Amino acid sequence: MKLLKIEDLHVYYGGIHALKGITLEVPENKIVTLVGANGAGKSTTLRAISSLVPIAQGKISFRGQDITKTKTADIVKKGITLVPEGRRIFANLTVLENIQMGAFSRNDKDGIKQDIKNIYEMFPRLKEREWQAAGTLSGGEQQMLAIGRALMSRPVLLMMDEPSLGLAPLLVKEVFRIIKDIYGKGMTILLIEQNATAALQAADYGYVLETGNIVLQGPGKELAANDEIKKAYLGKA
Amino acid sequence: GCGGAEKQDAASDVIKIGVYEPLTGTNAAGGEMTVEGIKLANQLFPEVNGKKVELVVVDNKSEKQEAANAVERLVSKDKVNVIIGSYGSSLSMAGGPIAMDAGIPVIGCSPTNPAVTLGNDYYFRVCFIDPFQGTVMANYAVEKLGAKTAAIVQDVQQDYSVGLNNYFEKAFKQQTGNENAIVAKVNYNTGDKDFSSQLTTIKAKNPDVIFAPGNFLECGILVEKARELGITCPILGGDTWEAEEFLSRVKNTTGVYFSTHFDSTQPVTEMSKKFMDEYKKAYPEKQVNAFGALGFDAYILALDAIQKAGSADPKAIRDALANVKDFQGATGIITLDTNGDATKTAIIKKVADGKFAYEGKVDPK
Amino acid sequence: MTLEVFLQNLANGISLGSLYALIAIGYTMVYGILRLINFAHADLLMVAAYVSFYGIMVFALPWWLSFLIAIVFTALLGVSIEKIAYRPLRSAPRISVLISAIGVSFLLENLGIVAIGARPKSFPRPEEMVWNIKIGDVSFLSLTVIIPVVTMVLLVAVTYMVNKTKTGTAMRAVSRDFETASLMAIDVNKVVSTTFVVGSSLAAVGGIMWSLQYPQIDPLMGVFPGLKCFIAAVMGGIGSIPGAMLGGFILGMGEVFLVAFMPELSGYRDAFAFVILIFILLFKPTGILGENVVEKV
Amino acid sequence: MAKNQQTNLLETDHISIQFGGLKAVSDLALNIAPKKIVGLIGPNGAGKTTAFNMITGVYRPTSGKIMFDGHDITGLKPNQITAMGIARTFQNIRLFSSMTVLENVLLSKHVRLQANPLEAIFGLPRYTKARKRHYEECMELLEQVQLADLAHENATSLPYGKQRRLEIARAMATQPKMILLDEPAAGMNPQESLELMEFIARIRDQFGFTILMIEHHMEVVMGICEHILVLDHGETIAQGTPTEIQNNQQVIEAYLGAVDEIA
Amino acid sequence: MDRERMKPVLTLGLILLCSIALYFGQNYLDSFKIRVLNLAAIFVILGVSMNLVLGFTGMFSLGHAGFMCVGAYVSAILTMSPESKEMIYFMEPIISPLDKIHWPVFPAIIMAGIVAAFFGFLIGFPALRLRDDYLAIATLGFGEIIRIIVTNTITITNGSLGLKNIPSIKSLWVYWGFAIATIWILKRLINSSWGYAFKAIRDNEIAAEAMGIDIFKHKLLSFSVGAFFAGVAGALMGHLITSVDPTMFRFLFTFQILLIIVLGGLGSLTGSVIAGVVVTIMMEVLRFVEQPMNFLGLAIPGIPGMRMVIFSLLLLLVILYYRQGLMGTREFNWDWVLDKMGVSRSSKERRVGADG
Ligand SMILES: Nc1ncnc2c1ncn2[C@@H]1O[C@H](COP(=O)(O)OP(=O)(O)OP(=O)(O)O)[C@@H](O)[C@H]1O
Ligand SMILES: Nc1ncnc2c1ncn2[C@@H]1O[C@H](COP(=O)(O)OP(=O)(O)OP(=O)(O)O)[C@@H](O)[C@H]1O
Ligand SMILES: [Mg+2]
Ligand SMILES: [Mg+2]
Repeated sequence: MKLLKIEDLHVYYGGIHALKGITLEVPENKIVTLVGANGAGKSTTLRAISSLVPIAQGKISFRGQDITKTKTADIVKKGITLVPEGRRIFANLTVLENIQMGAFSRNDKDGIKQDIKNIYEMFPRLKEREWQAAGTLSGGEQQMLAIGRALMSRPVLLMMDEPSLGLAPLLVKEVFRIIKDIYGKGMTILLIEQNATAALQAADYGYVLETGNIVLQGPGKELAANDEIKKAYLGKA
Repeated sequence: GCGGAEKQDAASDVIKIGVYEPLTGTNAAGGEMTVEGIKLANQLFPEVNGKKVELVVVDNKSEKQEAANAVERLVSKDKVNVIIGSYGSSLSMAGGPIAMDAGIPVIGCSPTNPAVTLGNDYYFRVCFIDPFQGTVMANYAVEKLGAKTAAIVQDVQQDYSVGLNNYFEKAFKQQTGNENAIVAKVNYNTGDKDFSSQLTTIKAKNPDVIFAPGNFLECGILVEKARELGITCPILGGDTWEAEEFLSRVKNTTGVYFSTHFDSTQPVTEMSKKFMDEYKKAYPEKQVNAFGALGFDAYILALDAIQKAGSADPKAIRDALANVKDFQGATGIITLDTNGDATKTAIIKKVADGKFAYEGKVDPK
Repeated sequence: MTLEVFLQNLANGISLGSLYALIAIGYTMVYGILRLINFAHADLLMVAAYVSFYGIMVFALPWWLSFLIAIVFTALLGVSIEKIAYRPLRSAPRISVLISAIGVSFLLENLGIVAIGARPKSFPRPEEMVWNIKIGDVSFLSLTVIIPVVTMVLLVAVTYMVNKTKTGTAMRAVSRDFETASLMAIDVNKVVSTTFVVGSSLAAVGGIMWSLQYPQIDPLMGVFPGLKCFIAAVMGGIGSIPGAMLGGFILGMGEVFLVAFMPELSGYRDAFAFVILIFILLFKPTGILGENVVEKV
Repeated sequence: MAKNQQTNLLETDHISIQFGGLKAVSDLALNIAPKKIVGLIGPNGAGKTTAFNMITGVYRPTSGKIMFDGHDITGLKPNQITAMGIARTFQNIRLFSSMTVLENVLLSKHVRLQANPLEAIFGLPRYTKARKRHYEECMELLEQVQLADLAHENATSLPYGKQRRLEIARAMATQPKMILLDEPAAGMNPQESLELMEFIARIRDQFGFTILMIEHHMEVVMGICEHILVLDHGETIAQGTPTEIQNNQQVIEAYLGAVDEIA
Repeated sequence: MDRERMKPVLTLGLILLCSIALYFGQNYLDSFKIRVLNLAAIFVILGVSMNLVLGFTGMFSLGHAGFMCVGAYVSAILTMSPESKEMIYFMEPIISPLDKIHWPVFPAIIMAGIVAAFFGFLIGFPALRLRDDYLAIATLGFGEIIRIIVTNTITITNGSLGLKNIPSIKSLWVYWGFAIATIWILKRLINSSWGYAFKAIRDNEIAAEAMGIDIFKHKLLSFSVGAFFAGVAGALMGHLITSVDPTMFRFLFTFQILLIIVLGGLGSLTGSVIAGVVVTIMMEVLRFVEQPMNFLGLAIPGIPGMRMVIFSLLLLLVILYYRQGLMGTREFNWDWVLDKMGVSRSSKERRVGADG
C-alpha cells in the first residue's frame, strides 16, 4: 500500500508558481528521494506535505486519509515528521531541551528516556554538548541535533531536507548509515539530497524535479546510471 | 474662502461661542468638568440680545498644537464671536496669540498662570491667579494656623503647582520673617501615584504645615498617604482640590485646607445659589466643583459682555470685557484688572465630616 | 536618617517594588513568547480596574467575585486582542505588530473615554483587604504585605508553569520559531492563546492591586504603570521572569530611596528610572538576567 | 622584522580562543604565502569557522597574534580588517536582501570612498567621480563573474548557486588581497561544485587573490587547494599537500573516513 | 525626448508647480487651513527624519520627541526678545548671557538643528550599542530624560511654566520650504553611498561590517542627522504655536510620528510625506464626528474622543490589511509616472530598469 500519495500539487509563493502539478507516491518502508537543481521545488514539496505552505490545488493523502487541510501539528501526530532545510534548531534552548521538544506529542516517559539514550549513542557529540545552547553548536552538530530531534517523535514517515548539508565527509557517510539504519527499523523515508549520487544509490525510488515539475522518475540505481542526470547533477560527463 | 458669505448670513441671527477644552488626553477630566459648567449655563441662558447662542465645543486633546489648531479653527472656520478656554495654562498660551491676532476675545476659566494674559489684550479670565492664591494660603497658614515652618510638595510638570508654590514660599518667608521657614521641598511628576518616600522625608522634618497644590488626582492620594504615614499637621492646597475625586480620598481626614472660588453654603451672590441648584438638577450624580462653576461664569460673563456691547462684534465684546466691574458670578464678584485677570474674594475651605466646609474668606487688597 | 525613617522607606520600597514586579511579570511573559512589547498590557490593567469597580459599585457584588470576574474578563479580552490584532501579523515584521499593539492601546483608552468619560472614579477598598498597620513609628497599609505575597505566589506559579510543565516548554519553543515548533506537534495558536490568558490575568491582578494601592481609576491610568513596569521588565532582562521580579524591585526601591536620600532630586525621579535602566543596559545589553542572544557568524 | 614575515601574507602566531570551558581553537599557526589557495578542513565543530572569525575580527583571540601583510591585526574590528584587505563570505549566505545584485557589490566600495556625506548630498565632483568609477568597476566585476545580466535583480531572488557567487563577488569588490571562503560549495550539487571550483581558480589567477577556504566537499578541496590544514577539536592535526592529507591516517580517522564510493 | 533628459525638466516642473500651489495657498486659503498645512509640514519633517533612522537604518529609536524638545527650546530662547524673557521668567530670571541674546529666526532654527544633532551624537554614543527593543526603550528613556531636565532647569528653560511670545511664523513658504529642503537632503543622502550603507546595516549588520562598513560610525551619523531634523521640526513647532512647554514632548508624541511612518511605509520617504499630510489633515477633518449631529432627525450629542477611536480603528485596519503601509518601500519616481503615462523607454533603459 502507498503510505503517502500526492496528486497534482500546486503551490504558489505570491506570484511565483513554485510547484506546477506534482504527482508522486511513497510506498511503505521504502526510501524515496527527490533530486533536482537549486530552486526546483524540492523543499517546497516537503513543506507542502507538512502543511507549512498553503496548497493551492491538489491532494495529499497519508495511509489513504486526506491530509491536505490538516494542521501541521496534527500531521506530525499522524506520524509525518520533517527535518527542515537549514536545521532550524531552537537556538536558545539547550541541546537536551531540543531533543525533548521532538517528543512533545508523546507521553511515555520511559520510552522517551530510552530514545534519548539511543540518540546520544547515535551522535555521541550531542551527549558531550548536552547543556550547551544549541545556537552555538557548529553547523554539523546542529544537523545531528535536527535529525535526532525529529527521530524523537518516532515518525512513520521521516522527511529529510538535505540532511548532509555542511557535514564533514565522515559524517555524511554516517548520516547515510543512519538513514539506512532507520529504514531498517521499519521507517519510511522521503529524502532530498544535493549529493544526488549518494541519495540515488541509497534510494529505492527517485523523482527528478525541474522548475516545479517532475521530469523523470525511476528506481534509484537506474536514475543514477542515466546519462542525462549524470550530466546535469552528478558532475560527470 | 468661499462659503463665507453664507456663514456671515447665518451669524446674523446666531451668536457663536467657541469652547476649546481638553476632552481627551491627560487633562481630559478637568476639561470635562469645565464643559459641564459651560453647557449648563448655555441651557439656562440660551439667548442674548434676542439671538440664539450656539456653543461650538472642540477638543484640544491636551496637546498644544491641537489647542492652536482648535482656536484657529474656531476663529477662521466657525467664525465664533468669543471663545472660552482652556483648562491648563499651557494650552491657553497656545491658543491665546491666535485669538489675539484674529481679534477675538477669549475668557479663560481656570488657567491661573500669570503669563496667559500677559501681553495679550484679548485674553481674560474669571479665576484669580497664582500669586494671589499662593499668598492667600501663606497668610492663612501663618495667621490662622500659627505655622512657623512649612514643607512644600510640588508637581514639577505643572506650571500651576510650581507657580503657586513659588508665591507661597515668598509670602511665607516674609510673614514668618524666617529665611529658613521652608524646611523641606520635595517634587513629583504628573501621573505619579507613589508619594511615600517624599512624605517620609517630610515627616522626618516635622513641619507645622504642608503646602501641596496640584492636580486633585495626585493630591488626593498624596493627602491620604500622608495620613496613613502618620503625618498629622495641616495640609494646604489650591483651588484644584475642589473636586469630588479629591474629597472621596480625604473624606475621613481633618486638617485639609485649600483656597477656592466659591462655596455652596455661603453663596456670595444670587448666581451662586442658582448655579448650585441647577447643577444638582442637571447632574444629580455629581458633586458641584469649581471648574464647572468657572466654566459657568466664563459663559455668563461672555453673555454679559455681549449684552453690554450691544452687538456681537468681537472688538466690542473685548472692550466690554476690559471694563467688567463687580460682575455677579457664581464664583463670586468678579472685577477684571488691566491684565484681564479676575480680582475676587478667595474662599478657604476645609474638609470636615466627609464634606468640604466653609472656613473663611480672603478679600483682594 | 533614623532607623524609623529607614524602615518606613523600606516598607514603601517593598510595596512599590512588588507592585512593579507583579505587572512586569505579565509584560515579560508575553514578550518572552512573541517578542512583542504588548502596549495593550497597560490598558488591560485599566480594564480590570473598571470591571472590578462596576462589579462592586454598580452590581453590588462581593469584592472577591468582582475581582474574579475582572480577571476572567481581562483574560478573555487579552486572548481576543491577540486573535484579532496580533495573530494575522505573525509573519509580518515586528514593527507592524508593535504598531498594531499601539493601535489597540489607543483604541482601548479612547473607547474608555468615550464610554465612561475621562473623569476619574474612586476605587472601593474592601475593608477585609485594606487596613492600616502601625508598628512603632512605622505605619503602612496591609497592602504592603499583601502585594508582595501575591507577587511571590504568582511568580512561583508562573515560573513553575514555564519551566516545568509541558505547556511551558512548548511556550519556550514557540518563542524561538513558530514553524519548527509546529513541526514538533505543538499547536502554536493554542500555546500563544494560553500565554495571553496567563499574561492578561497577571495584568488583571496587577491592575486590581494597583487600584487598591492608588484608588483613583481613569481611562489613562494604565499608561504610567505600563511604562514603569516595562522599564522594570527590560532592566531585569525582558523575557526572563525572575528578571522582571528583580527589575521591579530595583526600580521600586531605587525610586523610593532616591527621593529619601536626595529629596531635592525628587523631580528627576522618572528620569532616574531611565538612568538606572540605561546604565544597566550599557553593562548588560540585554538586562540583568536577560539571555545573551548570540548570532553565530 | 624578520624576512620570512614578508613572504607570508597572513600569519597567525599560535592563536587560541576559548568559549567558557571550551577551547574552540588552540595554537593555530597558519602561514599563507601570497596568491596561494589554502584549504582549512576538519570535522564539524573543529573550529574552522571560529578561526575565520578570529582572523576577520568577529572574535578576539584569547591568546596569540595575527599578522597580515606585515601588520598586527589582532583585535581590530571587522571593518578595519576589511579595509586592510581581507574579505570573507559566510557559511550561511548573508546578502543584503533589500538590494539588487549591483547594489550589493557597489556597497563594498563604500569602504574605499574618499568623500564625506555633504559632498554626496550636494553632488560635489570628488564624490560623483568616485561613485561613477565604482559603478563602472562593479559592472565590470559582475561581467567577470557572469552576473552582469542579473545586475538589477533583487539579490535574494537569485538561485542559490548564484547567490554564493554573488557573495564572492561582493567580497572581491572590497579590493582585498585575501579572501576567506566559508563552505562556498555547501548546498551545491556535484555539477555546481565543479563550476564553482573553476571559478575560484580563475579569479585567483586573474586577480591574484590569496584564498583560504573551508570546505567539506573533498572533490573541491583536493581539486584546487595547494596546501591544506586539518583541524580537529581546535587542534591542528595535519597539514600538507592534498595527497599528503588524503593519505594521513589521523585525518582519515577523524575526518575523511575510509575511501569509498561517495567522493 | 530621451527619458533621462526629461527627468530634470520634470523635477523642475514639479518644483514650479509646488511653488504655484504654495503661492495660491498662501494667498487664498484661510488661516486655519494654512495652520493645518504648516503643521503637516512639520510632521512631514518629523516623519522623513525618523524614517531615516528607523526605516532606512533599521535602528528602533524612539527618542524623536526629546530632540524636538531641544530644538524647540533652543530656537525659542535664541529668538525671544529680552523684554519678553524678562516678563516670562518671573519665577527665576534667565541666566546670562541668554537673557540678552536676540537672534533672527532663520539662523536660530538651524542652530536648533545643530544643538539637537549634538544631543543625538552624545546620546547615540552609549545608546547605539544596544539593539532592537533595548535600543527603543533606551532612546525613549533619553528622550524623557531630556524633557525632565528641561522641566527642572528653571533658570534656562523656565521649567514647567514654559515659554511664550516666541516670534510667530505663519507663512506656508517657511514651513514647506524647510520640509522640501529636508526631503531633498534626505533623498540625496539615502541614494548616496551612505544611504546604501545604512540599508546594508539594516539588512544584515554582520555582513555590512564584514564589507568594511563601520557600523557604529554610520549608525551615529544616521541618528545625528535624524536628530538634526527633529530639532528643526521642534523649532518650527515653537514658531507655529509661539509657546512651548515640556509636556508637549512626551514620548506619546514619538508614537504619533511612528504611526505616520508606518502608515506611509517604513523605508519610503514618499510614504512618510503622504502619511504626514494625510494624518494631520485627517485629525482635523475627523473633528466633525465629535460635533453634535442631526442624523435623520435624530440629535446625536457630540462625543469627545470619537475622533481618536476612529483614528485608532483606521490605524488597526491599515496595519492588519495593508501592513506594508501606503507605499511599502517604494518611492515616487519619474519612471513610474512616465510608464503610467505611456512614455516608452529606450532599449538601454529598459534593461537597466527591468526590476522596477
Ligand atoms: N518563501 C518564499 N517566498 C518566495 N519564493 C520562494 C520562497 N521559498 C521558495 N521560493 C521559490 O520557490 C521555488 C522553489 O524553492 P524550493 O526551496 O522548494 O527549491 P529547492 O528545490 O528546495 O532548492 P534548494 O536546492 O535550493 O533547496 C524557488 O524558485 C524559490 O525561489
Ligand atoms: N559563540 C560561541 N559560544 C560558545 N561556543 C561556540 C561559539 N562559537 C563556536 N562555538 C563552539 O566552538 C566549536 C567550533 O565551532 P565552529 O563553528 O568553528 O566549527 P566549524 O569547524 O566551523 O564546524 P562546521 O564545519 O560544522 O561549520 C563548536 O563546538 C561550537 O559549538
Ligand atoms: Mg531546498
Ligand atoms: Mg563552520
